Amino acid sequence: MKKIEAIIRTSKFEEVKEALSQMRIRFLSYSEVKGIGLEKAQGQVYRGTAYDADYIQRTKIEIIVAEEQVESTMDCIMKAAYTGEIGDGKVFVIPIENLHRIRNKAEGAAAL
Amino acid sequence: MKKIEAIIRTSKFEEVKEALSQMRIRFLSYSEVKGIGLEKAQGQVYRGTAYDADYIQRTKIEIIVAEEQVESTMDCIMKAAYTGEIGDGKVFVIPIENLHRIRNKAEGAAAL
Amino acid sequence: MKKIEAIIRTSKFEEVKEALSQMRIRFLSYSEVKGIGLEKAQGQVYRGTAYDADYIQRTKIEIIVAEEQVESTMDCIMKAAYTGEIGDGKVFVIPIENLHRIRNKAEGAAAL
Amino acid sequence: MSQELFTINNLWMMIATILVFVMHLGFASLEAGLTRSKNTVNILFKNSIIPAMGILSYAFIGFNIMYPGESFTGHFFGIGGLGLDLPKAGNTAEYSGGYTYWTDFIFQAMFAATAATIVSGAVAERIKLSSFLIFSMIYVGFCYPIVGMWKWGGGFLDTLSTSFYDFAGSSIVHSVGGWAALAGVILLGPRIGKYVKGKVKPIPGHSMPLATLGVFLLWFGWFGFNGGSVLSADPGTVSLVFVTTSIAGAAGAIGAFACSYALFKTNDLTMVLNGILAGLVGITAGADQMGTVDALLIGLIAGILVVLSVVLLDRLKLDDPVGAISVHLICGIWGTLAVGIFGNLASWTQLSSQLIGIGVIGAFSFISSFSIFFIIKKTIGLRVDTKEETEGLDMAEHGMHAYPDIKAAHDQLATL
Amino acid sequence: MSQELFTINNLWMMIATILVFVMHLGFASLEAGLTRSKNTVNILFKNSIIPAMGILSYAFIGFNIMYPGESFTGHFFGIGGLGLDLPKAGNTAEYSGGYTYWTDFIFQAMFAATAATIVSGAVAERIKLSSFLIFSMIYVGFCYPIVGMWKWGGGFLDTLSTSFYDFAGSSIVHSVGGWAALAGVILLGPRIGKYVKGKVKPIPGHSMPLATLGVFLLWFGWFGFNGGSVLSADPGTVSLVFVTTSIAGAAGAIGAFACSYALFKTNDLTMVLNGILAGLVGITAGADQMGTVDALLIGLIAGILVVLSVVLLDRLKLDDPVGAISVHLICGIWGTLAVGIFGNLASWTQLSSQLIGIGVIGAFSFISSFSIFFIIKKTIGLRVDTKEETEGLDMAEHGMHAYPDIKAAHDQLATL
Amino acid sequence: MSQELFTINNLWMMIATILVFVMHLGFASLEAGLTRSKNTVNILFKNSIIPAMGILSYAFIGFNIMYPGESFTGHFFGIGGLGLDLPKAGNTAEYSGGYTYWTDFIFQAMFAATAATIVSGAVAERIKLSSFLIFSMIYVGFCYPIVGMWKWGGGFLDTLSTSFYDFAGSSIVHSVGGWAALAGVILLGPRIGKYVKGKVKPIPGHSMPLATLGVFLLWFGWFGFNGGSVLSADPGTVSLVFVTTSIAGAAGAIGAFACSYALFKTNDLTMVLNGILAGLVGITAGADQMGTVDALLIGLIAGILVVLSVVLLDRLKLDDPVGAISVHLICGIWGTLAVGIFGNLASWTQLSSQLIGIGVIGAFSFISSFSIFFIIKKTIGLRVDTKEETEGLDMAEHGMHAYPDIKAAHDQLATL
Ligand SMILES: Nc1ncnc2c1ncn2[C@@H]1O[C@H](COP(=O)(O)OP(=O)(O)O)[C@@H](O)[C@H]1O
Ligand SMILES: Nc1ncnc2c1ncn2[C@@H]1O[C@H](COP(=O)(O)OP(=O)(O)O)[C@@H](O)[C@H]1O
Ligand SMILES: Nc1ncnc2c1ncn2[C@@H]1O[C@H](COP(=O)(O)OP(=O)(O)O)[C@@H](O)[C@H]1O
Repeated sequence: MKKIEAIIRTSKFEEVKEALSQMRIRFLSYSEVKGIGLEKAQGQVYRGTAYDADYIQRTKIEIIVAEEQVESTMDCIMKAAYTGEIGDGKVFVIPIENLHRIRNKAEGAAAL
Repeated sequence: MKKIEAIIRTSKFEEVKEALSQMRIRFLSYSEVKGIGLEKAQGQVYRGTAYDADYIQRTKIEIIVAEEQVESTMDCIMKAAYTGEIGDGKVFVIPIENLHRIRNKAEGAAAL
Repeated sequence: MKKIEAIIRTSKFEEVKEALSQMRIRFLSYSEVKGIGLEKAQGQVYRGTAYDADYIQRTKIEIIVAEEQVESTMDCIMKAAYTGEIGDGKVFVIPIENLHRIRNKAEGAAAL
Repeated sequence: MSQELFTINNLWMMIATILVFVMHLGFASLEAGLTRSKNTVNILFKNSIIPAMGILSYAFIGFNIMYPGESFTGHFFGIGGLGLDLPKAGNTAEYSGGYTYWTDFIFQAMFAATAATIVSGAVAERIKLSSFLIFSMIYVGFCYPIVGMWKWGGGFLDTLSTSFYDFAGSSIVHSVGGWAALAGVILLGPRIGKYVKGKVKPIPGHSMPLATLGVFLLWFGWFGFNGGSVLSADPGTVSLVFVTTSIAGAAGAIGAFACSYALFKTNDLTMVLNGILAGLVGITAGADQMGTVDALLIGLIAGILVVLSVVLLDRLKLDDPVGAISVHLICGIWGTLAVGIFGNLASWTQLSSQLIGIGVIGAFSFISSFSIFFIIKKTIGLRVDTKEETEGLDMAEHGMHAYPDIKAAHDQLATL
Repeated sequence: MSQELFTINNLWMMIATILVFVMHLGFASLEAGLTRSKNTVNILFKNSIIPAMGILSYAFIGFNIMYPGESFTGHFFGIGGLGLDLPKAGNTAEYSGGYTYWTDFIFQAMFAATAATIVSGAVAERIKLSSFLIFSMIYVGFCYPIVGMWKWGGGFLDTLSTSFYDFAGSSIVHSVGGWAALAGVILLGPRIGKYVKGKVKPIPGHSMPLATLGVFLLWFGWFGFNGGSVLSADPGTVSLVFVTTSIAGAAGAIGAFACSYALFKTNDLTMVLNGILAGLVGITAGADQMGTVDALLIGLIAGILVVLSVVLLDRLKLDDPVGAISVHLICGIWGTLAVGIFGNLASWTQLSSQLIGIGVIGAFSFISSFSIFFIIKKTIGLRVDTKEETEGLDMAEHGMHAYPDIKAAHDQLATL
Repeated sequence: MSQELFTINNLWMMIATILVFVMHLGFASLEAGLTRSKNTVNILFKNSIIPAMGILSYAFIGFNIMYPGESFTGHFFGIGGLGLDLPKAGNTAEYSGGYTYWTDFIFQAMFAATAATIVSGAVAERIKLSSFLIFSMIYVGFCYPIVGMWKWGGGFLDTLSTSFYDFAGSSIVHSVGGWAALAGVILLGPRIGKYVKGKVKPIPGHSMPLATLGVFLLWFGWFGFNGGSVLSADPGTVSLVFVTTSIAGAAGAIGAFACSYALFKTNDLTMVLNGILAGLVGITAGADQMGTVDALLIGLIAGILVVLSVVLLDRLKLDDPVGAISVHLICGIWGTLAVGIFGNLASWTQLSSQLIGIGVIGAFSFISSFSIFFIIKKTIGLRVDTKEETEGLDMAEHGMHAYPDIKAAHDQLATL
């Protein structure tokens, strides 16, 4: 089992969710993170002084998948989150050593 | 050392925290995540149209523990977070390669 | 490649960011977490009853770096986040098995 | 009376009506501010429906019970008809000198619903919506006007040898609401998580700006509540009432500030806010009978009382999220007593009339409200279940959040 | 008329002016509350600029178009000059008996801007700021006063054999705004994400406390809106208007509550809030001609209508975030009709005059607003682009957030 | 004067009192909205205590200093007693024709506290609570009434050969507050993080709805502030004041909008809000002496001035979170000057009297406030320490959060 983490544009989240559910991945967790990278935040002006927020609001998705689904899940996310412009984000894979479902104590792949 | 991550019901967090502190685990970090899974969010109605939020608010706990505590910590979380109904969540283990305490630069298990 | 995660004082974030950008690390993601540890939250009083919030607001930084930068990045964070008082937080390293940049599908270290 | 003077008097009474109306917004804001965001829609819903129900039921029956006419002078109960019916000369100075029949009704109607609104805050975050609405309907439609009739409608408290005195309703409005709040709190029990293993766990309100807004709007409205109770625009009396009311409110703030700082070494905004209201409730019974120093003392003591009462109620495990019992019941009683102690009317005989009034009104209000709540509890139930309470009444009773963008910030941004 | 009576009348009209002024704050709060936090600065900006522009343009030209003078009696259009110019005796009882020239202007000026404010809510979350401001300037400066002149300025609707009756502007103010709201909504199209694959996706407003505050402030202001339309402090009439207005607002709340509960088994706060406004709009045309039971029925029906209309508009994919069309157009028409059905004036001939008025006002308002919006659309464009809409107008048009601490909680805490 | 006219006049003055009272809520909202959520409880606390302290200290001493009686005509200082004492005939037309003694006091008392409230915003987010309260007590209790006495109490500015003119207090209220704000800002220094390495770093206020609410409530209250300063209900004058006040406020909005758009290509809501207040402050000195075009120009220029001043102060590293100095000091001076330039009184001699007044009031206000702040700074200290400021005054001074649910969303949901 692996955990796939993706940091994507918040505005692309719905598409990614939709694409994942098309490939029958119906479990995931996500949260808000702030990102610093190449993409610059939009300029703001307050009482005569211009400034930028120095981060961009991003969505981080975490999905635990079985070994054999890693490749296809990453591809799916990469396609759905793609715009081609700076700021599309990253996807990466983290090893998972063990997994339990709390409800019925199922372990490992069976708990997915 | 391992990092245990658990995605649990927000309403069970206090019990889990209590249970962990009973077994003398007094360090942890937690945050809010949104979960998509089998459990459905409660229906809402707004101005005549019914709909559901398509996610459920969850709490994600992260605890770094020494190798020998992994098992007992997971058990503890699983017991305290259990209701038996769909939506109880998952617990999983991620390898940690190195750990430092910032305050005194202690490294590895000593930094726990 | 590794993912470095650091849980630091929220009030030290700007310094850490600055220090990282000095050493040319310009990519990172961060989010808010709540921490439970040795440090106690400040006391509050509401309508005659004293109490403490039982957590402290912390910032979690996540940076993916190439193998050779792990050491220097951790040092940098540890220096910038340091106050010497209880509650400075932790830094740790998680293995990453694969990384993609969504924008151009670059893989591995090339995607950093 | 000249048509001019009648027109002025009536104009002031109409403006006072509008000011009392705003108090409903004040209550809504204050109660929403001092409770959690998961119950905010519920509070707002109650405070939007209650004035509506209050006005309609008072038009249908309440006004006729409260002012049944001269034939019921000295009585306990009377009824003058059903619905509103403009009497002959109801729009002229003959009706009263100070106001028309319509103004009379609408001014009183705005008062009526406040009794239920007071209860709303005390029972917040756990009472069932339907149960609360049924209670309010009965209490505002019948109990409040019955008590009101005893004094303002010429009933037996008015015809005591030394007439019971309650200028604008420290007892007749505020305590009547406060007693019902107490009954509700007793029968409901505390919110989950308020008293854990014998310890008080504070449950802070979710928005201090809303709470502050509420208190200032209430103070604003109080100029109409007390000032309008002069029942004319008489320059000397109304302006004196403005002064005593403002001084008492100000002194209440200072009293609560000093007391809570002395006790807890903290500058607790919610106590200062409660202190302002305490001072205002305290002066209400005698606003036209006090000098400035009297008003100062009454307000100061009220501000201290409210802090002590909040702490005491918590000791007694009576969970009142907004401090309604402390403000309206305790300081309502204090204000009523104060008429016998300070100002023009101060005397032992007056004090004993005040005690009689407090006792009779208290007994009736508490027993009737307790009974209504009790019957509701035994039939359709009074309290939401644990799951609903934990999740919040907004979802359980209304299927909506007060701040959906914040509860679901991501969702909103992502979808749209 | 005695100087005293003149002074009283004028005083009431000035106070009514202040109350109508507050309605702009009411609209700002309500509209901000019922839309998303990413568009809040934009709503607030519009609702801050519109009253300002409205007062100035009404001073420059609107007032002169709306009240062009007696030489235009029975006409469709007239103009009495430019700017404000105190007539001889403009500050004495000779001017009108109820108010001075200055009071006359400022009371009317506060009314004028409401027409644009009504539109603001319906087109929220997607219209370009500059386009909206241009539209408002033209609509408030010309279209609104032209319609107003037809009746209140002595124009042809006033001189019909049975005069068209619209006491305080169910049609002349509310429908005029409502028609323009409809035109704007049609030309703009729905917000992104509102109707997806043929299904309605609710987009909840971001703050129920703000929405509730807005509605109560509007009700508060309505005492001036309707009460001031008596144009004097006449005790009987103004107090009757207070009673009918309050009863209709209350009944609107109950009607909307019952209807939305019956249909959707939910206690929807936003519907109750719209219901209150529906009742208030409904009574506006005949507030001085109705009895209490009439007011009750008019309000109740308005409350039901508004719920049905909200649902119907969603079926028709007309996306009105705050329910402005349902409240102001639908209930404005209903209220205007009701004058021919209920109360003192009820008769077939009155009803037909009302229908004529509704038709003529509707045709002119809709066509003119549609044309203005259409020309703007074809020239500088009406709608922000998709990216701006998704990100929110606050960033796109103003480069700022309504709640920066919350949007960027970390940043704030960390930096400072 | 007839009893009727006296009653009407007094009624208007009482209503004006209520309106001025609401301005405290306006200031509280505006200041809370334009600062960060970590300091919101602190702002609200100050703005709740100040009116309370202000009313009480004004009753005890301020009123007697400001209106010491005729024996001090032309003087710099006088004192008429201690506390309030109803003079013979104090409740009749003999007292003044426009109001009773009580009305006189309470109207003036509501004014008094505004001076301190103005300071509150400028020194927000870093001043120690206790230090601020001590300052306010002294400033409102002594400095403000001393200045007020110079003109309104018949002092030397009133008896200049060409009397200094300040109708409702552009200088006497607003500048007096503004000068103290400036002194406080200088002695405190900027908030941490505002000026970093020579660059201005904006610190956006946390709630634009609160800020907007505040400004509209202030405008609402200004009808009483300026309209009440007529000191009677005289139809012509009061209604003219309503018109000039509204036009100036509206023009201020447009001026600030245009100026900030021209300079920064942005639609900055906070500038428009400041612009409204700028226009209102600007017209205050001459609201009864201006025509509509004068009012327009005064407002427009004030709106432009406030934007330039906000930017300039930032250049000078004078950190005023809410723009109080720009609004109240700069536009207060501008408004006072404008009396010599526009309207009925325009003349070189008037202008020089205005300059004298501005100079004397400025010197006294600045020096006295600077001295008080300076002594406090050297004794108990003026500013919280760095840790407290970073963490926020709400925790440091009050041990509570303004929005605990949001700061601690999880905690709340989980526990209960
Ligand atoms: N090395 C990294 N470690 C952690 N997060 C990163 C890293 N690189 C990028 N990110 C995240 O991805 C987001 C997008 O990166 P950015 O450089 O702006 O564009 P792109 O991914 O197209 O190169 C960043 O805002 C940040 O949240
Ligand atoms: N494969 C997964 N990857 C990431 N998060 C998951 C995964 N499966 C479940 N979760 C998280 O756990 C929560 C509970 O899962 P759910 O399917 O609703 O119930 P249960 O855990 O009882 O099967 C989800 O809302 C989601 O946050
Ligand atoms: N074992 C752990 N697992 C997860 N988070 C931890 C762990 N230990 C510490 N933390 C995080 O680090 C923060 C600081 O820890 P604390 O014990 O207060 O001080 P210090 O790091 O100086 O020992 C905690 O609030 C918590 O968020």
